[in-house]
Amino acid sequence: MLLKVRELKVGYASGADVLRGVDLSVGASSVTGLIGANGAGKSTLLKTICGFLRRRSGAIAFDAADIGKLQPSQLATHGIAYLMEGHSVFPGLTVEENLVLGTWAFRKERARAKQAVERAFELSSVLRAKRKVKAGLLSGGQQRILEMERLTLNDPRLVILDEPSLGLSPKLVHEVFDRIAQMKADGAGVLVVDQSARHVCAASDHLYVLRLGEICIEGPAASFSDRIDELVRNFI
Amino acid sequence: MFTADVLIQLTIDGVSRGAMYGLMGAGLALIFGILGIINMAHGELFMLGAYAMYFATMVLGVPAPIALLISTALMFCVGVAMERGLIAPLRARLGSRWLVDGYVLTIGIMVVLQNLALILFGPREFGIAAFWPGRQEFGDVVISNERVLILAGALFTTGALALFLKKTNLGRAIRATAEHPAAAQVLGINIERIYAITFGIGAALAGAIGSLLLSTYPAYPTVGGEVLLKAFVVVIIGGLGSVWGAMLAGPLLGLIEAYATAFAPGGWQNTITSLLVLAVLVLRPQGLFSRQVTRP
Amino acid sequence: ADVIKIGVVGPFTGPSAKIGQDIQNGTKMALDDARAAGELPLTIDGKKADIQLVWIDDESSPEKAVKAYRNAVSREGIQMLLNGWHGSVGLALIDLAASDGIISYGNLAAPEDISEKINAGKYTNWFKGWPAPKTMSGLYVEAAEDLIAKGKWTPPTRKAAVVVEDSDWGRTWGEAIVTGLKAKGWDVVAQDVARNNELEFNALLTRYKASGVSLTAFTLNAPASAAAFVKQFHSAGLKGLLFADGLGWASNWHELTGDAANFALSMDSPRVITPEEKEWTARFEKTFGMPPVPAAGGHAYDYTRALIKGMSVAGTLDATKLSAALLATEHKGIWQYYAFARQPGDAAISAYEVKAGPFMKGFSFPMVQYYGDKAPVVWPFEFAEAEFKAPN
Amino acid sequence: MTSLFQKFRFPDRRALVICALLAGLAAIPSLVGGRYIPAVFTSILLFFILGALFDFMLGYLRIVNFGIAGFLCAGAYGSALSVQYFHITPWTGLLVGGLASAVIGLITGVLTLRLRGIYIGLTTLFVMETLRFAISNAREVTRGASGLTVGGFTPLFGIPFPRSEPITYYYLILALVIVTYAALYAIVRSRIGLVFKAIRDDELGTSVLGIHVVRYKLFNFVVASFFVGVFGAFYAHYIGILVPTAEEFGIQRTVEILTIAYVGGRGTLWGSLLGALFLVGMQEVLRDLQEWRLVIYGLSLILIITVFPSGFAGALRQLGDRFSSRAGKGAHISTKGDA
Amino acid sequence: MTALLTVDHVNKSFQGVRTLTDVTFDLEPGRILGLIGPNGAGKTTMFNVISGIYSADSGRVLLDGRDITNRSPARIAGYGVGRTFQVARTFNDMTVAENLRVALVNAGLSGREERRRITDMLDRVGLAGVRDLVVSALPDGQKKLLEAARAMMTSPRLLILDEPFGGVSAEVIDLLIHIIRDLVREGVGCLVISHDIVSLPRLCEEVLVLVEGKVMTRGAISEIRNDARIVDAYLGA
Ligand SMILES: Nc1ncnc2c1ncn2[C@@H]1O[C@H](COP(=O)(O)OP(=O)(O)OP(=O)(O)O)[C@@H](O)[C@H]1O
Ligand SMILES: Nc1ncnc2c1ncn2[C@@H]1O[C@H](COP(=O)(O)OP(=O)(O)OP(=O)(O)O)[C@@H](O)[C@H]1O
Ligand SMILES: CC(C)C[C@H](N)C(=O)O
Ligand SMILES: [Mg+2]
Ligand SMILES: [Mg+2]
Repeated sequence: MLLKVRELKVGYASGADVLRGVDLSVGASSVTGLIGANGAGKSTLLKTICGFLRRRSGAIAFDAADIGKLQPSQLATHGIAYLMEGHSVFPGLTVEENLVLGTWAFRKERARAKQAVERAFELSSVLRAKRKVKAGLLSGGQQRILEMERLTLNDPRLVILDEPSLGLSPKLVHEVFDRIAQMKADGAGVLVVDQSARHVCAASDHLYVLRLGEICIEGPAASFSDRIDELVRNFI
Repeated sequence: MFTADVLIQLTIDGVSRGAMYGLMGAGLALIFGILGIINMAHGELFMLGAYAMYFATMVLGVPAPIALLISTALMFCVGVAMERGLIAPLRARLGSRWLVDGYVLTIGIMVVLQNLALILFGPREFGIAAFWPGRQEFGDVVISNERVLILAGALFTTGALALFLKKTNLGRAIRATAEHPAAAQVLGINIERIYAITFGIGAALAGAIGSLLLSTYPAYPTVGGEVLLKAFVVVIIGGLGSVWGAMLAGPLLGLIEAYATAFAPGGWQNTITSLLVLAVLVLRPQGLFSRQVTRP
Repeated sequence: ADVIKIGVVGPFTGPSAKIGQDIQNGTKMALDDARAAGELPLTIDGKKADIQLVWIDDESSPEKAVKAYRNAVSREGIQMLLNGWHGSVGLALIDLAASDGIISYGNLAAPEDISEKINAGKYTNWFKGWPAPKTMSGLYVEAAEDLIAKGKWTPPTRKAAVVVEDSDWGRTWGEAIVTGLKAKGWDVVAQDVARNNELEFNALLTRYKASGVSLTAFTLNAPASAAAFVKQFHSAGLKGLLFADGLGWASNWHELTGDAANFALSMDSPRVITPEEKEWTARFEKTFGMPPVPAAGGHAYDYTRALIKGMSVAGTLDATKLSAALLATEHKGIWQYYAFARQPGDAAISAYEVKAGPFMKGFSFPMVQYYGDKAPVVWPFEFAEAEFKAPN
Repeated sequence: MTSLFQKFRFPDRRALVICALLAGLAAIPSLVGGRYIPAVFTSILLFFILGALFDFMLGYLRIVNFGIAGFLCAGAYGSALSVQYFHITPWTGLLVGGLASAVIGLITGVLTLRLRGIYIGLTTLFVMETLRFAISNAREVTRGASGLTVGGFTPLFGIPFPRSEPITYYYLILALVIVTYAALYAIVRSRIGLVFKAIRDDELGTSVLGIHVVRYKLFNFVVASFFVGVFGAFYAHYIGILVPTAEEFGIQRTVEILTIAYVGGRGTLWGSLLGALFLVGMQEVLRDLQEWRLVIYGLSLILIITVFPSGFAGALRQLGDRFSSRAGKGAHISTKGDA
Repeated sequence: MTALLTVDHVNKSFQGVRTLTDVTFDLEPGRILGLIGPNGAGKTTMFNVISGIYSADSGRVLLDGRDITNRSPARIAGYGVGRTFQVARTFNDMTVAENLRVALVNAGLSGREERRRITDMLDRVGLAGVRDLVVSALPDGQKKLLEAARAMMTSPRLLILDEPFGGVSAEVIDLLIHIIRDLVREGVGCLVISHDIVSLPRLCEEVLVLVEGKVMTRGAISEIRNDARIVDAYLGA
């Protein structure tokens, strides 16, 4: 297992735990889906894994090593990519500069960095057209695309996505999930949180449902695919 | 009376004094732009640079260019130490809302440094006559060698800083950190280091300028007050946090001052200068050189 | 009482701290010297009494001064005020001191407003230690005319420019010198006011140069400002005479200006001329590790000694008697001859103001000319240590 | 009856504390006696209310008024000059000073309030400087740097106000402070105060609710300017001499006021009282240390802001939250690097 | 019958780049119109022009026949246009109830009436339980809900919602649809941007398709699903 979360307890205000003992694992070359209602604690879980929040108890292991004390700035060197909730482009920097910064972890390998950026432009016509435009001026969906491209530049081994399809047109949502499939094919482990339970279910190998800070259901995604509506109705 | 020569002379006067203002403002703008703090102790960093330069050249006899490098490096370290020791803990406590209160901290630093300087060095001025005495003459137009030096220094620093921020990885990382610290972290940028380096650069700039201007602004405990005010003005006209803006606003302010001084009736030039600055702000409220980067 | 508490006013911290510290040091030194000379302890009302100083730090602000004064009066119980610097602070304290019945001696605050208040009759307690600015600046015109009359300097034009700092001192000094110059037929083409601590004068100088000025006079009390003016005057290539009032405040003027000060003239402070002055200056520098500004430290010293003398003459702290005794006491100090006017006109514009007078017969400064790292007296001619050098 | 009780219970626990504090403030100087304590407390009250007014703009609308000393200046000169030239009484002068400052506030506001908080504040810096230099130059009228001497308050209801008696001035400023504070408190507690908070959070979000953001900002700014002007007028007649220097009416004075507001705790109004007590009080207690006093002053600013980042008031409030049952309510502990 | 909202040949460019080209459409009271289109098509820009945040380069926007082009956002809101944003702009330092109270300040209600309305609305949108919670502690989905509720609080005649379903869980989407439909039944006109082509048909029948700043078509969702151009540009295979 690439990522293993055990008995995780996390909270914001003193006294109240938002996550009340969560177990979850993500394997290499696989997509793990996490769904749940607003406020279930999905983003909180991802933030904790990525070092933005400190756990109260429990364990987080990446590649069998404890990463509970990870600083967010060490993510990239560990090969973890994280699409955070909300927008995370650098608004005053151009699209190109945003992408170049995606190569920060291997900035010393100039050729590789340059190549990675160029490949991103090849892949996305939207970004190509806006190359020199300040990222803050892009439309909401365009910013999401930029974020997705930026995050894959350094070939991460674990990709953690918080609502990748938010604000995207149906067409681009497809593309994003194709992209996720591609990452999986390249050997990465992907943990994806999204409101679109259907899409998540279709793309995942394994599915978790979070409810009020606890995993209430888990299992191979295939086993839910025909009763996804029921699942959503009852647990989300 | 106001012949072409006079106008040329005034323009040179204005631009060269403005270049100094621009330089003073640049570091302040950088620190504000990246860390979001109004560094009220900026003038005191300038002051420390001036003292360092004085002691290096006049007491230790180090040649001026080397002394300039020494004091700049020294002030970089002071800046880093200040950020690590004082500003970082405050940021850690306040999380994302810390910026607003930053400047009370720097006011504290300002008061401490000013009075420590008073205690340690005494109130007197330590200055030098000129690094490079003499002047250049072009007909009736003259410019002192000191001013040539300052202009060159300003141009060099502006260029270097701009290139650094625009073209280097570190420069991009600095700007990225300012815009979205969390996202920068996720990409592997150690923002704590970036903050320290940025403050260090700001301090080094202040120190370098304090050193370079020793012949005009001698080192004494309250010299920073003069400098801070000019730097402030420049940063505001230039558009808060815009290093470029500050660099360009400097000469503009210099020209306003020079022409107001030359043309306004005795005594009113200060009023006119501040009125003109006010007018600039009213006409172009977000500062002259800032550009919109976010949208609803 | 076996201790007499005296409040010493001055800007001990803040922008004018240099002045303040000199006042403080000069006052301390005077107390030590008086003790060594056996003038202390004093005999007051038949009892031995020593003096204890209480520092009243005005931080260059009347508001701060008032608090510090109240503290000194109520908590420390001071019975008298001594020395002081800023005009605004003097104006803020004069009424309070009057209603508290506290005598202020030797306060260097120069404003004419203080003289006028005294003239209005209410203040028998305020011994004004510095003549009104106009008394001091008028002498520059006299000197210039003297130099011309003696053929030592021939101005190419009779155009003059005056720059003053933005303080009461600067403004009134400027008004007086302009009046004086005009009276002598000068055309004053510019009368400018510089921000306090201004360091940029190039634009002004460009204008002066263009209008063919041959006499430039400034008063700038911040040494950095005065030095900057002198240097920029030099590098702008202006011709003619420069009255650099305030440059003499900087004990290290040569360090700041180099040879740019050559030919400039000042009449702004006492100069180290007599053996006593030399001895005093050396001792001050040895004790406090920095050269004094005689105008602050020197006068503070002298006034402290003069006060002790006056108090021992009076032999009482009774305000009326003490005031009368102080008015009657004349004192030959290290730097000046001190005597207070009994009525306006008496070499002063008000009563209780120190009397201006010829060099060493009253409060006055000699005119020095800077050249190299020396600043010898060049005027009045009878005290001249060197010949006046006309600028090119 | 019960509804009345319920209505007043919540805000007025705080109001009670404030009343007790004020009563204490009223009593202290007369208990201690002498002239020093009243003079110091006058200063404390003056800086308290200026801090609160600063906070009224800063804490509620994020307007950092770097030019507040300029409004003080407008009020001071406004009153002093009208007393001198139009022979009004200093009492009317209080109003005139307030109006003078409010008019300048209105003009400044109309010109700048379209901007975000920090720009407005910085622009006022130049209003302040323009005013200061203009006063300096208009010597014929204002006596410029020579200083304008101002008479004290004239007797009112048979009570004399000799400047040598700080206690009468102390009670005068106490009364003014109470009135001003009550006015600010009422505004902040009303719907207007709610809108202020909304604007502070999100200007655009507020304006799409049909709220004319600029009008509210202008209201805030003009009210604050008015009161600052009133206290400027008080200051003029209290101190007796006005000089347009930076220490008195420039950036230095602004910084003094600003630190008090911050150290006290922004967004609370009453926090400034703690700030003023501490900062002004400390300066007095440490008076004998001379220049070290200022070093200690600076160090304590650093310390306070680092230890209590939201000022004394914030620290007290946290303490209160910890002990009260309503803990957690409204507590939004920010996370490190929260996006 | 006059339209509630008329958008008449509106053009808008940024730094020379056309973002809206001759956009023209209208909306009748009591109707809901969906606004769809690829990312960057100009949907949000259109909203910003209607609500006065951007000024149009040319063209007119009419509300009930009254020209409201380029008025200030507050004025336009005063005329009866309520809106939400793509990323919710709630007042995060205030409580949920206070957020709603701000929307009522112009209504001039008594304290009691105000409280009643707030309670009503909170009950309606199911936020009563978090009434006194500071908004920053709310999950994103609830912020969107609260923002919509706040916009409705001003009693608008035209409600424009930018991606109300983005990041919102199914249950809340149901609730939102329900509320919006109620409101429209009372005669309010509603314009909704959404990429959620599963939920959108449950809210409205008719959509306007914006592509590269131009109105491509307007029609029933069922028809549009079969339009090849739209499939290509927007829906994807
Ligand atoms: N900064 C914060 N301070 C306090 N409480 C918070 C904070 N952020 C989130 N919470 C609380 O933690 C709980 C979980 O929030 P989280 O953002 O993890 O939910 P989520 O599952 O990602 O929801 P959504 O689908 O809306 O994004 C919520 O109830 C929220 O109130
Ligand atoms: N203030 C601005 N300055 C420059 N360009 C802008 C500005 N606002 C919008 N744009 C540009 O206009 C285009 C349309 O943006 P808009 O936000 O309206 O798209 P959208 O249809 O809402 O897309 P999405 O579905 O992704 O939110 C984009 O290409 C964007 O870059
Ligand atoms: C130059 C000095 C004599 C100034 C004087 N003490 C004053 O401020 O009034
Ligand atoms: Mg979430
Ligand atoms: Mg959009």
